[in-house]
Amino acid sequence: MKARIHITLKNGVLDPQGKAIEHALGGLGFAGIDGVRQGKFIEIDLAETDPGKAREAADAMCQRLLANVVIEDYRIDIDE
Amino acid sequence: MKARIHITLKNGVLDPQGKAIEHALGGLGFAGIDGVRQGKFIEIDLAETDPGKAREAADAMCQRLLANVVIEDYRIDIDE
Amino acid sequence: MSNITPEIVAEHGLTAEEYDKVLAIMGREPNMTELGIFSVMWSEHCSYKSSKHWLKTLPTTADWVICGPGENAGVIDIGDGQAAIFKMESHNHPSFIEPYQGAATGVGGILRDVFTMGARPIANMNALRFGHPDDPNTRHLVSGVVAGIGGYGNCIGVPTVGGETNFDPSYNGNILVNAMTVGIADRDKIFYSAAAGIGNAVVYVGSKTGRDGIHGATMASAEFDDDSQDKRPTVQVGDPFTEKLLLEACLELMATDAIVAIQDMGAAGLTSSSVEMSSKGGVGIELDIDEIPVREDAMTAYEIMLSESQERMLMVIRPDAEDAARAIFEKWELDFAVIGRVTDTNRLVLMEGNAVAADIPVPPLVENAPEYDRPWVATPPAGAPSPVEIDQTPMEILKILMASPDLASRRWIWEQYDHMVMGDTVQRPGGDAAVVRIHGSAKGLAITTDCTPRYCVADPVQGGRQAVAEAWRNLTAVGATPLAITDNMNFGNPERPEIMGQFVGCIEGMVEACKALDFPVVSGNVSLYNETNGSGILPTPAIGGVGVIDDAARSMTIGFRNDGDAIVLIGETRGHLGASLLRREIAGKTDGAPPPVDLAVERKNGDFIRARIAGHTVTACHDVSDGGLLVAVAEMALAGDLGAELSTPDTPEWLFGEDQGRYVVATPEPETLLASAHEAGVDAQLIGKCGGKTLTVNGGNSISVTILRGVHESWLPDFMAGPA
Amino acid sequence: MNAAVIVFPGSNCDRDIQVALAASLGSAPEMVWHGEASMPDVDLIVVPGGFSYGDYLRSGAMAAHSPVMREVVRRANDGVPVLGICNGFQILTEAGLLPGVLMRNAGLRFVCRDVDLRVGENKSVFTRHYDARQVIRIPIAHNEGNYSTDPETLARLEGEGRVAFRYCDPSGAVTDDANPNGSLANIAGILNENGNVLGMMPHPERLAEAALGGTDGRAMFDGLAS
Ligand SMILES: Nc1ncnc2c1ncn2[C@@H]1O[C@H](COP(=O)(O)OP(=O)(O)O)[C@@H](O)[C@H]1O
Ligand SMILES: [Mg+2]
Repeated sequence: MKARIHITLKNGVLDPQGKAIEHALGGLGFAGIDGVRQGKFIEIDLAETDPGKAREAADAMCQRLLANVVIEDYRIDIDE
Repeated sequence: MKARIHITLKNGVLDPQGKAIEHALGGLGFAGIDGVRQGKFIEIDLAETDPGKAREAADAMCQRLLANVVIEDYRIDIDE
Repeated sequence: MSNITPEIVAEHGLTAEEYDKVLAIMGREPNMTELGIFSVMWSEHCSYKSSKHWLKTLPTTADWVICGPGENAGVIDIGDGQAAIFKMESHNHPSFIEPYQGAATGVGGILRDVFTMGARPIANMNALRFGHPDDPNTRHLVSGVVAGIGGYGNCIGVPTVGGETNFDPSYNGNILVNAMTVGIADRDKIFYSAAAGIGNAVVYVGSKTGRDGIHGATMASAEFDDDSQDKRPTVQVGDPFTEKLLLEACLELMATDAIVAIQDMGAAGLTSSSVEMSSKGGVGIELDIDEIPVREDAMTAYEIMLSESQERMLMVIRPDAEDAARAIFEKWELDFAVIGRVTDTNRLVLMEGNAVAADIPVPPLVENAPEYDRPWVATPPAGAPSPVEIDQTPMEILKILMASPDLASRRWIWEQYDHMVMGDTVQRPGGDAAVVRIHGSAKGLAITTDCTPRYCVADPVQGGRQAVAEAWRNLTAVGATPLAITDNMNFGNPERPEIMGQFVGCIEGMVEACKALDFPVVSGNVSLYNETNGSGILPTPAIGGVGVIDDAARSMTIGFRNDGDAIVLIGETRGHLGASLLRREIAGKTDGAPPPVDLAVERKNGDFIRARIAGHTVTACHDVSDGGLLVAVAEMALAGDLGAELSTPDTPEWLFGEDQGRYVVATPEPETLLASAHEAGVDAQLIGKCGGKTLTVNGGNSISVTILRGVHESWLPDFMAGPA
Repeated sequence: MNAAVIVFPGSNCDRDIQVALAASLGSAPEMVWHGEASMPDVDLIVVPGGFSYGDYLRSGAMAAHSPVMREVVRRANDGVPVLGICNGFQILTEAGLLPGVLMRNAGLRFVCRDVDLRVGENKSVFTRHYDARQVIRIPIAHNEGNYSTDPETLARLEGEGRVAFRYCDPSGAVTDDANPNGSLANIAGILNENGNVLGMMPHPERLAEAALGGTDGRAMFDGLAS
């Protein structure tokens, strides 16, 4: 079973990479960009077969290591 | 309109980060992990209102800047 | 019916004649794995088939040379029971295709070449050549290459202390990324690759093997064309963190006596490393494919043998030491697998279960490798330079030159490199040579890389001499005794006689200079086929020089120090403007012969300078190179943030001529200096004195040091700030 | 006075700080491998610079979970001085010993160069050999030194005099131009509430010897020694 985890900066936390990307896209002539945010996307293959248990595990992983909950939010999707 | 872009390493391309994360999760006592891959998740707010045009723009951005198409694949979702 | 069609042979980069040799050696048709092994071993990159004939002419010996070309890196004796181990290597094609990873894995590869021999790397250098700044690709390539070199070197914690960077349209489709590593080992604890001890375990350590860079070695030997994009999947990703662990684990194991032989897996990975070890040791090696740690499922023997996955090593271990060795690699959390044995058959045998996946006699695979004496034509003499009309004042010219792509400050580059980690960097980037102290001692190594491709294309022989001489000069200018060089020969397609002629000419010039300066070649690398759609790069024999200085803290620097010090020019000024930077940047011409290098004078002047630095009679020293005298003085003023007043003829020839074998020094005691120069028969003249905030020629034409700094520092950052 | 230096996989300034400490303390510090759950009794713990775990995921995140870090946190809470330099600073924030985070440099490039720093208060064991507001020159070498935290925390840091170092110009003025990485309020180093834990991005161990171009870093180690 696969856990697909999106880790994004909390609203209000400024995002230097996003800013720089936005700037660079502007430099390349892309217009009409109102904002860019960069986050992480982590895919984990789990031996676990029970979706509930898999989500619990993934959640624990985010809390302990994957996300810095001071500045980051995370979202977990489990697909069989 | 929002472009949500997932950038992931092509199959077979070494993912040192994923490898290290998998290892660290093991060290924290998480069992049953068969693999970890880390990618990027980029959200872009676009003034564009036509989904087709927005996707085209996002695709051009990936090709020119966001993705390293030599080693990365990308997926674009447009939500109104 | 045959499985190996002429097409398959061609895809493997082998000619029909070469394939006939394969058939003769095998006495039968090879299987795909065997063909793959021949193809990488006989690729230009691994076999040096076009260059070997000429490389043999390079001087490679001196009392202080412990190991010359042929091993993973060169080894020289630096006294106190220690040895310096160094080499330079190219990662040109991969860096063009994927600048970050290409450059990063280039650094990783050269680091392994050095620590395989038992050395702890203490410094990295990088010699870079990019296309014209206006080429749409250049900015992207500079940014990726520099980030990649920094990304790898910074992470593993080896300081990147210097290099060189040029821009020229000839590199538009073929940038050059040459990385150099210098390491230190005890001279009685150097490790070689010759396998020995029938029955000893062959051990694989480091990262797992994936489908990375398969056919990278053959790709590195193939001319580019417009569909090179298809070759992209061969790009490998570097893992500097794993390399750091591998470095520490190897050095820890090397402190014991467990290792019989060790060889890194570079280009052509497991193939070249196992062939190397068996051929050097005059033994056979049998490998069990199923024991090799792999990253992906269903990898074939062919893929495993040709994979160029990074951060891997092959070792032969003493039987009694296996457990201790395994424990060390487990501590560092790296794979450690016994994948085979040393045999007495002189054959490389691959077993897949009970089936034989490949069985090749090693001696003919190595000794009968193709070697070509390719036809060549000498480069026609450049002739007398055409006149250059100049209407700018000297300072206007200086301003243009100091802000030109080849002379502008490289700060934007070296600030992305950790050049201080390891705590022994005495001279940081920005001077003539980097000086890195040998840990725990006062002694230091001076390191530089040099080559002037515009000279090499105008006259390969003079260009080859000049590259070696400038490296020797840069080491001398910091007060070091030059000891030896490594080289990286970057050229176009050797199958074209005029290109081969450039190669032959550069080698000839290098041979002369190495002999005259007692500056042997101890390692090197050749990169050919740097050509896109039939147009080759400027011939670029990059030279990496290493010297030693007893008291690193007393090494000489280029910055003017004291108001009132006299400025003395050492070496004769004839005003040579052929192939000069002035000609190119101001007159828009590139014609004319390059300045000749008189090796006897070169040596006399250099030895004189070194003695003065040792005697503490000079307070600053800088060699005169690109852009000539006024540029050299300007660089000294900028480095010391102190102006100067020159009283010299103010002709372009005098101020911007690029005559060789010259140095500018500052000294509080000019009379003594001039007297000793006279005694030594060295050409020397007083040309001015340090002081003030401006640079002035003959009391008239002048420019403020601050303005000069502005233009010199801003070109590269401004260029890089342009659209991605 | 005896010290311990924690060594993680990927640490690469461990030897540098070892040399600098030995010079000031008169005795070489103990090097403690990250896997150890225990640590000798020491009067100072240093978490060195480098790229622990390659800076993968988030710099400092994986090292913060090493067994030895539990012990480091315990000692810190008992008042033992703990110094985190560069990657060590990142590790201490990830371990919760210091507030805030170190994000990617605003310029998105690794920066290695000498910078001018303005010392804050000089009450802590780390800064006592500097004058308050003294301007010193120390090198930085990092990709992720862009300090960030919430307004409340910033207010507390400022109010309690816990900003140990700020990027400034040679005259001591704290300007945007003098800020090499976009750090909030030009913050280069901060202290915990009790003043016994210091995290800083610059590398004092790199300019603690004249032969290397400067000695402004030395006073920190001399101060710790006395
Ligand atoms: N790619 C680079 N990386 C690091 N330092 C560099 C690089 N290119 C140039 N430099 C540094 O810039 C300075 C000037 O380079 P260069 O003009 O080639 O010196 P020289 O003329 O003495 O050979 C040298 O100190 C050199 O080490
Ligand atoms: Mg020079």
